[in-house]
Amino acid sequence: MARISSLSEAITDAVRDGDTLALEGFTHLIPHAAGHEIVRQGRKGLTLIRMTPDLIYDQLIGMGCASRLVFSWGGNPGVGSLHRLRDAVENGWPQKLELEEHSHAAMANAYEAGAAGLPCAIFRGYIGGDLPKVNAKIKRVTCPFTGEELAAIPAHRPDVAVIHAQRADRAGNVMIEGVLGVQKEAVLASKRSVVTVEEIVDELPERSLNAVVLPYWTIQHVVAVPGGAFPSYAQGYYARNNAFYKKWDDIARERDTFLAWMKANVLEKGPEAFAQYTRKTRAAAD
Amino acid sequence: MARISSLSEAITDAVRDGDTLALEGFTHLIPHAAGHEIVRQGRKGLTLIRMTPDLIYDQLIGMGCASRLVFSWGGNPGVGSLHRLRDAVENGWPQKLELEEHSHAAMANAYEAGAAGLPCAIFRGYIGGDLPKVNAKIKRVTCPFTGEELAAIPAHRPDVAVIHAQRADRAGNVMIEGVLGVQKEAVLASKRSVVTVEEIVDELPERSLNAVVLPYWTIQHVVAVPGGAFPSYAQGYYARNNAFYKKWDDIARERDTFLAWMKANVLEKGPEAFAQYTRKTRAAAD
Amino acid sequence: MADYKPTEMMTIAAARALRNDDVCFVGIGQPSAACNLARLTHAPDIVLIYESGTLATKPNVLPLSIGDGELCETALTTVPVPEMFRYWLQGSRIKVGFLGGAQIDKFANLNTTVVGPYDKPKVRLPGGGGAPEIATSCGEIFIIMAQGKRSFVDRLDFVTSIGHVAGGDSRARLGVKTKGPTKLITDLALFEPDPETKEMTVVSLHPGVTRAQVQDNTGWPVKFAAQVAETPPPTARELEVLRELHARTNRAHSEAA
Amino acid sequence: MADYKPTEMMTIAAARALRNDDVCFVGIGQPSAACNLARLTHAPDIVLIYESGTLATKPNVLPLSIGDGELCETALTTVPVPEMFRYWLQGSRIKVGFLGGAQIDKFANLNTTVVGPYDKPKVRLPGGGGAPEIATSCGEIFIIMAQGKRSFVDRLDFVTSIGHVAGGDSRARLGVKTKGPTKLITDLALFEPDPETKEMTVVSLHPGVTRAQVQDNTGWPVKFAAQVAETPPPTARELEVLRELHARTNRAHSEAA
Repeated sequence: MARISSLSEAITDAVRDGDTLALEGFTHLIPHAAGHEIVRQGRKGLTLIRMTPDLIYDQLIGMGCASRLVFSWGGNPGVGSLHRLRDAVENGWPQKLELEEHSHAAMANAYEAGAAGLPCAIFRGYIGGDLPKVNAKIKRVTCPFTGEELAAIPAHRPDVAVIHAQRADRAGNVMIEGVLGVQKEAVLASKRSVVTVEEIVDELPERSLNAVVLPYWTIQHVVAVPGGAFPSYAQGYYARNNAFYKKWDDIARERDTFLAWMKANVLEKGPEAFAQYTRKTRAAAD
Repeated sequence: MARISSLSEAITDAVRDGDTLALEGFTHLIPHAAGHEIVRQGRKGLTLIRMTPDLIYDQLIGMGCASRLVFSWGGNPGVGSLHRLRDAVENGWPQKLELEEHSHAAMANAYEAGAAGLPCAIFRGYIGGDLPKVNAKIKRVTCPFTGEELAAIPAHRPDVAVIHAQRADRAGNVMIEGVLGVQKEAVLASKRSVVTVEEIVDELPERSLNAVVLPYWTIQHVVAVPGGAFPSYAQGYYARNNAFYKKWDDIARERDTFLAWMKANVLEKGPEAFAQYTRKTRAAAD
Repeated sequence: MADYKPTEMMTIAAARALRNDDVCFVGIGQPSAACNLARLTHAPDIVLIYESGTLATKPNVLPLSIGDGELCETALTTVPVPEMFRYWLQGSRIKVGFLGGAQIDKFANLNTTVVGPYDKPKVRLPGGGGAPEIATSCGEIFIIMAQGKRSFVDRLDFVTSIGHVAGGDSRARLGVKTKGPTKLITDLALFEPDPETKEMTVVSLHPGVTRAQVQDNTGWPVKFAAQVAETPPPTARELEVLRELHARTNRAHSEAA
Repeated sequence: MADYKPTEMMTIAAARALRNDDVCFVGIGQPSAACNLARLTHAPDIVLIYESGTLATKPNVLPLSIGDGELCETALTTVPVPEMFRYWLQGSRIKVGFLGGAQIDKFANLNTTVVGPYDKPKVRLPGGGGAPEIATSCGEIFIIMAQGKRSFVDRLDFVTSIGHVAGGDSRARLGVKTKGPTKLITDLALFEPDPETKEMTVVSLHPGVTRAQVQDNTGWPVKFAAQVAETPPPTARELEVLRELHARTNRAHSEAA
């Protein structure tokens, strides 16, 4: 049952040291403000799951919150490497990071299976490459009708999913539009969830009979954090700040510039710092 | 690649004697006009797949088009039996009808797996009941991670899917709204497809960034048949004619009243007879 | 006390069993009437889900079919049917599922498939639909059925969906973790499973109904609980809301064919 | 002849390989530039799909990421990512997939995972992303990569996604029914697989490029086709459209941080 919470309350209640955590968002709607709160609260030993770990995971890894990463593509899209991720993997700074590496298809299927309450997913994949040699969780299942060998992977069942969305109503029903990623699946697959939103409204807009909605009884915490996806974006509110993504390459390249940025922009700030980034821009907003 | 066709051309081209055919529609958007055309063209030996065979399958079975039915619930919803289906199963009239019987979960998963290009679907189901004793296509697969035994069924891969939708644009992109059923999956799982629509428009309405759309390159034939779902309904155009569903119970109960109705309303009519049923009624229409 | 029919008592007793925070998978007919009656009386926040994909729907009239437009128009949203069965039902997001059938046995196993042998049926029934997985995936199951010796039988012709299987721990031994049928609401009585044997046992008789009447309409020797209560009769309010609902529904469904 | 850069020739050669009725799975960077150049020139009806779920998108500027809002706003519709990988990619609805990588071998197998040993990497690369299944599920694969001895290697450090495996029928023997890499477009030349051995073979040299230059930038002894063509140089129109596209893109991506 959804509760309207403050970000600090929500993270305190939902995210615990050692948890398996999915902060999802496929370019769009990445929960940056929630990630910053996790850093501020100093969580340790997290297993981070995500198809496309990007800046917010670079930050969590660089601040020493994570000991394990389950992922399929870890880079700064269109820019290059995630320097903090690389530093952890290549040099063990600030601590060692164990990797569990998949393909996108595997990750998407693992979330889907988790949402569907299944123990595993099957799909046609991982044929011929080396990933199955370095990831023991990739197995094979034989189709009992055709004899075809399919890839099998365990379903994702995170302890907590954290996502950002455009809106919730006061009951806590959350509506998502645009690039949907695997957020709905991540929430349905998880034991607990925190959803930050651009705004909480009296009534969700009547956009479509088939709108993507997470009902209140599938969510634990709903938090209004306007601008909370920056530098990612919220369709209908603000665009992706591609310039910041490019700038991150410089900030994160060295440990000291990274730490200075985190101190000034995360440790010494609160979620209200994100409000400056939001402004309704387009039709999707209504 | 979608072609804008007449109904007669579309059925002639897409549906052949002996085909495995899915006319889908979950209460909503049932392709009655297309079914009538199949009767008029006198197709024989069809295997009919459908979760909820209702009036249109009662008609195809009663007219001797079908030799096999793959289904999960065969009745007149809220009214009672399908008398032509029962007559075929219980008395072999007008011919024997072989049954392959599933649960809804199995059928929905089989379409989903077909759309996903998989040879089979796995799900948690068919536990303890008698259906696996009478359907050899229900098997078991063991999860390689947990050891749980899951149900496995072959994917549906029909020769042809026939569905009805609200609108297409002139390129043949089809948009569906409301109760979606398994229509998108049925089309994607099939080798060929015919989509009848209420109207063909210059541009699909901009309702949602995540509207349910079947792109033109996934469809063979698009046919404008206003009213073509009657007595089923088209959200935004006309409501379900529940009174006709009740009336069907009387029409179909006896062979002669059934045959008389089919002669007067199907064999001696064309798709244009459906136009009287359409009228935009609600906001969903634009 | 108001005058009422046994089926009205049945619907009202079923409605009362529902709680305001329940999430229900609703079937057409009696379950739909009971769930909407609950929603219109003591459980305004109850979440109703129909297998056509309509989540948290609030129909003004009862649907004739599982996918009437009314359900979609009043829903929070409508999802595709494969998603309904995967994320919502199999995903264990439904607390209460409703079932009925043509035949039931004392362990609340149900037959909605055939009367007579499967290959040579005396009566071919519609089939299982969602029942086989509703029976095992919902947190618990409520069954609504009018009693009679042809439907309350000693031995099912076909097991479409399981209840407590052969009783005792036989359901759990199949690996099923959900509770199964916790209530069987009939036009005569309310049954609940015996905690040990899991046999469906009368815990409450509807007003004016005798034990003999229940036994006469049941094809096995009926077990009665140590304490058998009397079901409180329908209140005026319950009857009024239910009858208005049916009247609205009948008007809506007989509009010009 | 207009003055142009080798990477422009590479993008333009890739764009030319696309047909008006193709359905393409587009990656960020060079593939995105090539696909949109094709769409803006000779292939206006080409269907572009990005793995973020955007179907038939027509971006006005190139996306920096795979899920920029621009892609969604100009798409026919946007589907969830699990659907993208299940119904669209695995469902064999994509004709042409684009790949690139940090390393390629002569059978067009690709490495985007690590340089050095997996457990003790010299350089940890971003990883496979969609590549392992794009490589096997798309009808055919086009690879775009600038040549160099560090990237065109005799032996991959890690096989992230397969091309023609060990050549010959080794790909088909894995049960893969799709064609695999049919074109490798570099800044120097165009390679296609030898019909028998499946080794990537130079079929066309870009204007002014010599065989020696290709060999100097390749870590294995390069095979040249019996007939090696010269790639037609970029037309004025191709260059103009490509440069306008990049200029629009750069303006859009440098808006205030």
